[in-house]
Amino acid sequence: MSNKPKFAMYWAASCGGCEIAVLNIHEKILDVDANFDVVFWPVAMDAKYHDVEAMEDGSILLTLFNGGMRNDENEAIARLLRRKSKILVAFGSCATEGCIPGLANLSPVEELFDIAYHTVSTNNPHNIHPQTSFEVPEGTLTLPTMNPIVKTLAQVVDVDYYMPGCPPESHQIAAVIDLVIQVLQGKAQLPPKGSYIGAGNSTVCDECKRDRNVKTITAFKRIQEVAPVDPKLCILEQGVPCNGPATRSGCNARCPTVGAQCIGCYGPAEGVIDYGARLITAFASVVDAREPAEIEAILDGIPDPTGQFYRFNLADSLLRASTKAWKKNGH
Amino acid sequence: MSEQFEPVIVGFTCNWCSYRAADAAGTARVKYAPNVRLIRLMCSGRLDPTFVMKALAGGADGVMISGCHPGDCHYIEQNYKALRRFLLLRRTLKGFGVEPERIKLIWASAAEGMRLAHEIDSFVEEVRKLGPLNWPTWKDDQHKAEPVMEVTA
Amino acid sequence: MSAEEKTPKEKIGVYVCHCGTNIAGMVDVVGVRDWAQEHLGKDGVVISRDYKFMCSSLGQELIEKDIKELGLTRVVVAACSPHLHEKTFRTAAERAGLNPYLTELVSIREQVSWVHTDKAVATEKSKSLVAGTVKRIVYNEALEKLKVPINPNTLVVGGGIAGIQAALEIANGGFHVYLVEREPSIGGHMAQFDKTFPTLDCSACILTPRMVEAGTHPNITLLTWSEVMNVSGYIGSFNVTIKKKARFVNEELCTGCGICMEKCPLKVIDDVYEAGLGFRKVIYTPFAQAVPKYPVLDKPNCTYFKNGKCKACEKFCPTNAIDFNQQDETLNVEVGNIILATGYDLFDAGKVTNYGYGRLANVFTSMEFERLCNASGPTNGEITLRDGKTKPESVGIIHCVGSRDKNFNNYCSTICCMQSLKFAHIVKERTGANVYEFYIDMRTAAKSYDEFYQRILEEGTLFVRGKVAEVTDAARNPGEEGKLIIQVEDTLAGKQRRIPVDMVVLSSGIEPRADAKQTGKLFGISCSSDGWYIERHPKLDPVTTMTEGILIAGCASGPKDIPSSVSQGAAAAARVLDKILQKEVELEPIRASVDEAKCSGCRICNNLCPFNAISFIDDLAVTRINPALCQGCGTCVAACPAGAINGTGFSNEQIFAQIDGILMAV
Amino acid sequence: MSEYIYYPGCSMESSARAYGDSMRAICKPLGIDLKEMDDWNCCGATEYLSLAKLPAYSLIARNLALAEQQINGSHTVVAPCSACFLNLSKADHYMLESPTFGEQVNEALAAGGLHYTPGKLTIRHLLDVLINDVGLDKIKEQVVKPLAGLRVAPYIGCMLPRPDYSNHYSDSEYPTELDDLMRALGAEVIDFPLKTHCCGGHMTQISPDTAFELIRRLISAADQFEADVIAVVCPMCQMNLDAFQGQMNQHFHTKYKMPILFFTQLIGVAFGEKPEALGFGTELVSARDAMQRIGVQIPVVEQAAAKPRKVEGLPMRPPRVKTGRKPGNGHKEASK
Repeated sequence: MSNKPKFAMYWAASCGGCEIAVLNIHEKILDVDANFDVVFWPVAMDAKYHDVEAMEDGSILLTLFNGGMRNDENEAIARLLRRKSKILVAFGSCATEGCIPGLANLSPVEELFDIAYHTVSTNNPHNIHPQTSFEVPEGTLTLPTMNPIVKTLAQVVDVDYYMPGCPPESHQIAAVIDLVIQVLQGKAQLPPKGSYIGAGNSTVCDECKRDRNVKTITAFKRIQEVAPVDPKLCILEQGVPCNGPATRSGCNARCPTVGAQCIGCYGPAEGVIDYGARLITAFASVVDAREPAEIEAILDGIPDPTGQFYRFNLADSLLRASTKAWKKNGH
Repeated sequence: MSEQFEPVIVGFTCNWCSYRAADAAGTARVKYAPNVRLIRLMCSGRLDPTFVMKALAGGADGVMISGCHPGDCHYIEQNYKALRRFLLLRRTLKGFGVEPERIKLIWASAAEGMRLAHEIDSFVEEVRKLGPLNWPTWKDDQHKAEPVMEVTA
Repeated sequence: MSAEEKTPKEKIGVYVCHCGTNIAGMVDVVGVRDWAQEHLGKDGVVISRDYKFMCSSLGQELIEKDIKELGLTRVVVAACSPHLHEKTFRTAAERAGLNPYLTELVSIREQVSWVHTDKAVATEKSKSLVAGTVKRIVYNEALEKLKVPINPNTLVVGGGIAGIQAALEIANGGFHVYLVEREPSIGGHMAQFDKTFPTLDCSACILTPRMVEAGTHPNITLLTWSEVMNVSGYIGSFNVTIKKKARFVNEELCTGCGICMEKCPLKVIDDVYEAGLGFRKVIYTPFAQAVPKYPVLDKPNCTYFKNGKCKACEKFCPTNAIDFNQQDETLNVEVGNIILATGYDLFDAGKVTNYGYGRLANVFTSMEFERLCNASGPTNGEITLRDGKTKPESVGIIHCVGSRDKNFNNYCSTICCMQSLKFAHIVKERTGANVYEFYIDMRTAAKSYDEFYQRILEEGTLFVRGKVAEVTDAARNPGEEGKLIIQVEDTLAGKQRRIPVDMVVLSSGIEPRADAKQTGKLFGISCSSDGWYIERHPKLDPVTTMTEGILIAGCASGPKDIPSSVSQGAAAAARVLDKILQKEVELEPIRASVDEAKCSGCRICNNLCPFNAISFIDDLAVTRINPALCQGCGTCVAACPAGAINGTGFSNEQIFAQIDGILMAV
Repeated sequence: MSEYIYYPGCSMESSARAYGDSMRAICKPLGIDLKEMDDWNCCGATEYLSLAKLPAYSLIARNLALAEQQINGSHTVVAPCSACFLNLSKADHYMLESPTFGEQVNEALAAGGLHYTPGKLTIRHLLDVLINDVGLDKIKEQVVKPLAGLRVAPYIGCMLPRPDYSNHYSDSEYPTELDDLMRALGAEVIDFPLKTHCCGGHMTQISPDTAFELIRRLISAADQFEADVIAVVCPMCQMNLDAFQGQMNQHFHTKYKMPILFFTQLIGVAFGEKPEALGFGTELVSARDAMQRIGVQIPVVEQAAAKPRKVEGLPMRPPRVKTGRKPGNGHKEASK
């Protein structure tokens, strides 16, 4: 067995996009192979949990962990990998802030199941409803138990670094891999624990090339209602709620550059406690009205504020879940 | 303490009107419900929605925000900005299932100690009606798995 | 919940004040002290004491001693409102070598003991308030006051008596003043009056010398027929744009001989100086003693400007001073302080329809009456009815017109009682007519004012206590025909009266200037709900405003008589002189600042600052805040989506910690 | 045609028929379409509002409830009588102002299966509609016979401009709407100082002397100002000033003959409607001479011949003619 440092990657509650993003670094992946001994990576290779159990604690140098904590299996593996890894990276939006799966925190678990298995649009002739344990002649089959709410990796285990993005930009991944390799070769220093890697400290506007003026907005519109979108002018100034001002930089303002509003997948900027709150004040600040009625009328242009402001960050926000979700789940 | 539910309310006041209104209420010995604990800001415009969320997440049953009357702001017009934020914040919190009645914006001038006291009383009653919010403190965060420790079941 | 269980980084002292029984009566002071000692140790509380009167010199020494001996780095005093004693304790801590901004006051008197009734609950609330501040103060930073240089020039807006006084005081102090007046001459309302109460000396006689002095003073640049268009900058260095309206008279050439006025063929009603009761020429000085002496040509009414011919004034002007091509000019001046003495407007008596002003010819406003009995007025001081000849045989003077009236202004206009008494005297003296005064309450509270009242009583003026219901020309009883009947409830006799008179004088109240709000916005100060400018403190700081470097004097901040207006003018001037002599001024360090590394230049905050402290640096694509302009409201701090703006004194960390504290289980 | 819900009140078809007729006559040309409310009841007049608030206002609110059911093009209820107008708007105002009171009233209404949503309707007086909806210009257009030479004292009374919840009038103490309207008709409008003074209201019933004094003030003031007629906007004002003018004269030994006309009657005349169609001649103090002055002839309406007074008490014979008795000498003889 080689003495190359060991590398692991795991997906908890996630879509697999992060893995694709990693593969998107093209030939750089070879450097990974050259410098690391990939010991565990369910998507890419076959490995069993007990193999990992068997490893010596802290024997894995680098683990990129993507996906949020949706069920007890996710948590178990998170704890396991935490034990086995020296450097545990919350990789991608799901692991850092809950991401889209986190939006489930607005509804109780039962409701989620009902939507998934028992809505008119669901084809479920035998009316199957998943059970956590199920008796068959061969014995008992078990399924992981859903957590009442989705948690971020850091809410369950101690995390060394965070790498935001849904998914993280491939050039950023490549850069991080380079960095780690350089550290291995003693050419570079690791950033302080807990810092965000593969991203900037400012916000998307910092990288956005669009022209900006003093902002006063009289109506919020959906992007499709603005036609044509001015290719030069700040998207928010065109009335489209663009999350760029509050979203961490690092993506080279991908969406705004191609004329779509930023939806905030890189999460809050450095030091921000609640991402949504930043957007609330930001958008409210540019509303150009004084009379409550007028203001309300303008705000009607944002039909789903909670979704707009917490699309990616809900699980990591101060409130984390709706009363509906946690009251039902006996908190 | 009485049997009935005593809501805990965090209040944010501006330094110039509403905090002085509280002073005025005190000087005039106006009695009002003790459920509100005030935090002084320079202006209601300083109110960051994060404060409100932190208060609610931290166990407050309601949040009161108060500033100078529109048009009387010591900083000329900043209370209008507070108003806008307040309205958008309330909409957002609705999505979290927080009843809009739990957050209240009150205008009170430095002279309106009586009014402030009265508003506080009525707000306390409103929140009392709604019952406790006691947002969970997510105990599960507390026992985080430290690296190289703790066995998983 | 905050997770810093490690050894606290600050040494905090907590001091709980009894305030005699003010606090101790309703709060278990000792309980609070012990609780803080016990439960806030992990936050850094090393000592917790209680004392009868913390604000006493002994109480203060207690704190100073602890700072020195225990090396306290933070001080929390639970006592009265910070608005009362924050300064006291901060200076005490400073004496002991601790930065003043590391001391905080918790209000457990105004906000607890005085307003609650259950001792247990009150004590509990006090504890949580203390906890909040203790957790907060850990994040307080040592702050230094900002220092900005003071430009020795001063701008005085408004050339009424208050403005003139202020200008003269500063000018005599040896510093330059720009005195801006909207009208063609300085003098203000006082120049319109005939006599002044209670001394009855002629208004013009005492005012004119002052006007002349102001007009000729080497340190005063007089800018009449001018208005302030824009103000930028901050205390110490304001930049003011002033519009000098075209006079169509060349001030260099004009000698003020007045021939132009003589020759001008057109007369128009003078709504300003003569209060609509008299006429003036189209080229005019409002009154004979006007300062400056140069006339003003009233363009909209001028025959030449209307239909291209006339030019009489030009023809006869011995020095060719008339210049029909003159344009408005704008000039910029740099000043360090600004005094607003913008005065008042007279309440429009026509609004009180049941008094019939504007409908019934012989109902006059107080200002009309001033002109009526003024020797330089339309009737040369003859008191007559509207017809200009008939002497009234009976005159009714109605007080509180538009004042102390829910339908109009709630406040008392202060001067009307004395003014009405003055009118009564003048009428008696000049016409021997019967005079009735209709009053709600007599308010003659100033030096030798009440003596004047006594005197008028002795002169045989009849006083009816009661608010007049209506003034009507509808005769009801014999003897009322052709008279004005004053219907009033005589609240002393407890009966309705109808008193027929020939002339009614409405003692109109006084109101904020119609454009007071805009002016306020221009200078960055605010108006109270009834429209007067708000003083920094109504009792202890009546001539300064919440905006550093902007002062107010005279009726701009509320109704005043001449003596108080004059003293306010002088007081404002003294404040300015003191600033000028200090050469630089200290500003509260409660300020916002941008972390330019974090700022993404989104410009969300750019429209938020009413003090124009926020500017966008295009080439760096970042926003910057001018600390001297910033007033510290924190609106931009709360607004920044990147969390790139920090507000000293009220940082997020401080507030978050305070929230944790007050929500801490007690 | 702008539609309104029309609340006639008790007088329009009876004591103030002249008002009703003239109103209908002018509504058409002005494009006002009044839809009378079904099953309306008394507005409560004035007195007993002060005796029992709840029943009084429930009675009034019943009309509002009905109107709400019958809402048509507009949500506006028009009352031509000032008292009706004030009572209806009061009811609406108090129900709105104090929800608890509103609930109580609705509780009462519920007994009759009715309900009124405070604030749902706007209650207005005919004058207000003419001034603010139709507008003076439109009225001017309709004038074919200007009232030139007729000196009119515009008298608006106390209930219309006070408290004026919805600020429809230029001023509560001295509203000039009626003046402007009359001026628009070409009349010579006197600046009537008592335009909002009391007409005596129900004092005529309770304390006639008081009422007479109040009536006298108005009439004599109008007379001083040499008015030909007083124009009124309220049936009660008209009733008091017209019907009691005679008694007032007796009371004070005066001889006033001041015609009291509804403003709608004068509008009608200016619009060229026939006087008889406008209820002229029904007034007790005849306006004939006054109208003659501007060449408007008011046909003499046939006064029903006065019935002989019914004799009271016992019948009595007319006295017999006395015939003097001649002295006879029979006595002498008899004395023999």
